[in-house]
Amino acid sequence: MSIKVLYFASLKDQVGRAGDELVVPAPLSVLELWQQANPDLPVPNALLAAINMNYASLDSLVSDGDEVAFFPPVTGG
Amino acid sequence: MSIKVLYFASLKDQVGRAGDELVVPAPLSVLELWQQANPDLPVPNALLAAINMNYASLDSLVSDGDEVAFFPPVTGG
Amino acid sequence: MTVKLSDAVFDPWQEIADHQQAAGIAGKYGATAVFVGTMRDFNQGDSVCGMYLEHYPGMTERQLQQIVEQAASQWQMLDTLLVHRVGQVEPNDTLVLVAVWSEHRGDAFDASRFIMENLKSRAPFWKRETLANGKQRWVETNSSGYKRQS
Amino acid sequence: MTVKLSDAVFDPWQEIADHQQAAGIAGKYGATAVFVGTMRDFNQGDSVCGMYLEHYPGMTERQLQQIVEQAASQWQMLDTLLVHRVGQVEPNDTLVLVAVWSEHRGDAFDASRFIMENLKSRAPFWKRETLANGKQRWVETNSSGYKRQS
Repeated sequence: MSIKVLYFASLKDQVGRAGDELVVPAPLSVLELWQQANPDLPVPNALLAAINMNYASLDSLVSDGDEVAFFPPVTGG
Repeated sequence: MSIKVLYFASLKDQVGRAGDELVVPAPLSVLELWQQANPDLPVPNALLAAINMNYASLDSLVSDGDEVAFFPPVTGG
Repeated sequence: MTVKLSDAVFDPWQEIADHQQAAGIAGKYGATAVFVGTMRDFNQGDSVCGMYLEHYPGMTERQLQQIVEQAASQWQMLDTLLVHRVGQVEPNDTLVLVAVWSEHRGDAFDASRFIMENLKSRAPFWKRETLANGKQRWVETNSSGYKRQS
Repeated sequence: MTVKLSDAVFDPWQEIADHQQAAGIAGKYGATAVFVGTMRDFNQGDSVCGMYLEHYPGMTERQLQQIVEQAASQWQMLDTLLVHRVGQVEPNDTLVLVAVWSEHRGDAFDASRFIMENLKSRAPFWKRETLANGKQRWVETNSSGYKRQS
């Protein structure tokens, strides 16, 4: 299945890119997606994730065509 | 002793005047002052009083030259 | 810190903008919490077409000042503006404005609400409403802003 | 109910005045509670001379919308305005504006604070500060507005 991955803020700096277009086997969790996309990086502390612009836990399963975003704690306002 | 009395809002309507200049014997409480000034009126429910622009209880004693105000619950804001 | 009474219509947003401009705290405040009370055209089931705001000159200003000082002793405030209308008012007129500037939002939120609740329960103002049918009535009591309205 | 992002400087008091003018609720609201967040020139012990506000286009708007709807399900609100700045900002620029118009003050106070706290903890924005020495750093976490700052 085909997944679009986005990175924001300090995470974007750490991974060195704004996103990935991945083709991955199902079933796959958000955490596994991170590990496949960043095999050489540890899972960050306080990693937040969204699937299709809704917050998702790291053990949520991703589906074909999903947009998955990874980001650090938010600091707006 | 000489006391200036003020009435506000619905209390002013009830007593029919904005204030009194009274000469009264000491010692005298705020409540006794009300009763001397308004012998024919019962003590209103929820009567508030101030001595020299500070809130005072009805059993506070008044002093010569004091300005004593009587008013109903406040409704500003 | 400014506390004042106004016997004429005022624009709360303009008052805040002007005060903020003159306050000399640019770059220092991160949080501004504001409450504006406005006259409604409806109260306790009746249409209201006007209102008279009576106050106790001297005591009213003193009480407002004390309330703001009490807030300042409990929360960090860089500046405060409190304006209360007096005299004859019409629906949609601003009745009261409280603005608090602080470094952090917790202080601004808490202090502005404290000032409003204390003003409502302690500051000597009294409202006399004129109803659509021409009758006048004194508003008898203020409700608490911490409890839900039924 | 209006939720919007702004990539340019805006005057919060003018935004509120304009929105209120157009809202068509004159005479209906008795209470307006407002919070304005402003960029300080100092944070965590350092002088700050600029900041970049990153967001997640699409998700940010959706989260803000959901937060306001959640507030509307808990408190009576006649209207709401929420504006958040994005992009490059300077000290003293407005970062966020939340305004709630209600009949009674308890609703306006509670709803505006709920919206701000949820925005701070849930809306996808990230701040990167530029310090006076030219260094850049990401702000790592927002504090709770319900706890006292040390």
